[in-house]
Amino acid sequence: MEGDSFDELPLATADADRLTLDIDGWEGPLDLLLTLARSQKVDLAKISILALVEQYLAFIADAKRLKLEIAADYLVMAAWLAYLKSCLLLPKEEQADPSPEELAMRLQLRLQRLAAMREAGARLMGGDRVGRDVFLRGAPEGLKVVRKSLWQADLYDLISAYGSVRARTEPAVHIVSRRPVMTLEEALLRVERMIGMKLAWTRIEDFLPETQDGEYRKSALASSFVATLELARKGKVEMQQEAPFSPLYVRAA
Amino acid sequence: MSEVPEGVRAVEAVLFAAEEPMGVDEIGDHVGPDVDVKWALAELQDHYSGRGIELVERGKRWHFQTSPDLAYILRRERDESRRLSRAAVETLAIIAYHEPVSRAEIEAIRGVQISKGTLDVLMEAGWVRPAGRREVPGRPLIYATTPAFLAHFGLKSRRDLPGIDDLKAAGLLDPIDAALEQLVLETGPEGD
Amino acid sequence: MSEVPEGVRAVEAVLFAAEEPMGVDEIGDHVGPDVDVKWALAELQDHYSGRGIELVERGKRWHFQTSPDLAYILRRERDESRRLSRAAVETLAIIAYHEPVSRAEIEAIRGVQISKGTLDVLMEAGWVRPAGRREVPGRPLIYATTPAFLAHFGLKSRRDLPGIDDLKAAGLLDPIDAALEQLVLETGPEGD
Repeated sequence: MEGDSFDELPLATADADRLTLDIDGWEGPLDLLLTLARSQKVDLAKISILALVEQYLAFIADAKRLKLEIAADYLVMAAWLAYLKSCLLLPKEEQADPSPEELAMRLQLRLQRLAAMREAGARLMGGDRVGRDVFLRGAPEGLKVVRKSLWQADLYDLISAYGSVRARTEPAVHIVSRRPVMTLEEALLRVERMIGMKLAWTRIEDFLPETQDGEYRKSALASSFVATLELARKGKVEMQQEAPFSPLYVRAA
Repeated sequence: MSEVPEGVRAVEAVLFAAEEPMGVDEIGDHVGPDVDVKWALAELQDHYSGRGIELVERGKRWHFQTSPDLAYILRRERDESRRLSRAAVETLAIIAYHEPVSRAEIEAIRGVQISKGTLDVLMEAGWVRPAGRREVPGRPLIYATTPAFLAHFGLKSRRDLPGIDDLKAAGLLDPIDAALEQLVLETGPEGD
Repeated sequence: MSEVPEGVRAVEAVLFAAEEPMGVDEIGDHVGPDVDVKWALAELQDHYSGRGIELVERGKRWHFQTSPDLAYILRRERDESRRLSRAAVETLAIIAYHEPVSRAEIEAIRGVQISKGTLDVLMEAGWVRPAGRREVPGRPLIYATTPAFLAHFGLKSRRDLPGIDDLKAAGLLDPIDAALEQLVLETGPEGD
């Protein structure tokens, strides 16, 4: 173990201001540990964890004595390191699993990894960086992509479109189909003319024209009935029916 | 490749990185007093002649630019497949069946106005061309289809288009609700 | 000066005019299928070697840039006005050398939580991007570097990262045994 490494601690000559600044510069316990380890100026793989722990604890103790605010994770790490230190110093048989040696080794491994990344970052930043060491074209003309539409339609689209244009613009003429009817005027003339020729009671159906068209016959019957009522009102005919729905008879008055 | 003189390299780099054309003095400020800037510029101009980029002087200021004969490369066309709108297909169909027709005639047949872009799209597609003017008051432009139209739709001639009777037989002349809805959707002021 | 082949001129012009590094296919889209882009790039790289500007490949994309040894001429005063914080540099290094990594993995290596802005700064610079999620409980986001990262730091590919082979050989880039790390970092017997 490097006994004289203690002399290289930043604490040794640190005044209060500088210590505060240093804490601000460190992001966390691992960070501080790494810095302390580096101050021993030895390969991390060969560093004495015990010496490192003592430096860390001394640092924290000193910082506390100077009434500096120490973040919680610094204190947690301090507690853990104190535990690790006691384990490392205790006789072997009392040791738990994992062994303090293993924990110490893992801590060492982590410090190596962090150191490796810190160095890698520095080398990355030191490379030929665009905008600092190398420069791109200051005023590139730029490349343009002009979109050109390829229009798609097929023959079916075309003719069905034409069909629907024609269909919707075809002039629409609405014709109400003519139903065969006998108007009231027609029936009046007909009944009035025929009543003169019939002296006896005659069924109203006998006044209707001969036709095969059932629709027309119904219309003629309805109109002739209304015409007969009208003639009866004027006193020109008499009407007789024995019971509802029984035959209706008509004769001249 | 023979060794390039340091002064030439320096001027080359400065002009490449410059955001604006630079005068000789300005370049000199960057590359230092040991470099004969004018000589370096002449060397560079010579070196780049016939390449894809060239060094040019404009109003006593120098800059690199891509060679003018390659300008077409900087602008690339990308094809994108797009379907014609309903309005465009109908307009195209009317032109195909009735050509040559004026815009007013197309609108009369469609029963709906056509927007300005519709004919443009059909002409851009290469299917429709202006075919002179109708000798009536106002001398409206008339439109007809192109050989590219026939080729695209797999027609030998316009006579291959199915006639009205064929359309009727195929049920394509039946009034369809969808067609009517379309009409409502598109309705601009109706053409008389 | 002997005649420069058209294909070489075309690729030269495209790369000069481009605002960003370009891949071979992208260049091909501009110069057309008749040009052997890879051959032209090799020709150009050879031609520009030793000049004030050079053609470089960064993450399979190509661009022209000034030669690094001329930096002293071009360096501007506002140089490095946006210095990266130490936390950002370390985080970037961890992502680059370990990618893809989750935030927790970055924190395990650094031994401290990453403040909220650190990853944002790296993503804003265009050097880091989210690269999916790790299929472990919690499915954490993982991060990786971008082609712009390689371009900015002058790396042809991630294999060019300084010292990456040595670090790999030393086992310093091996995945961290999360469980044990956790033990060391947090659940160390507190208050004993």
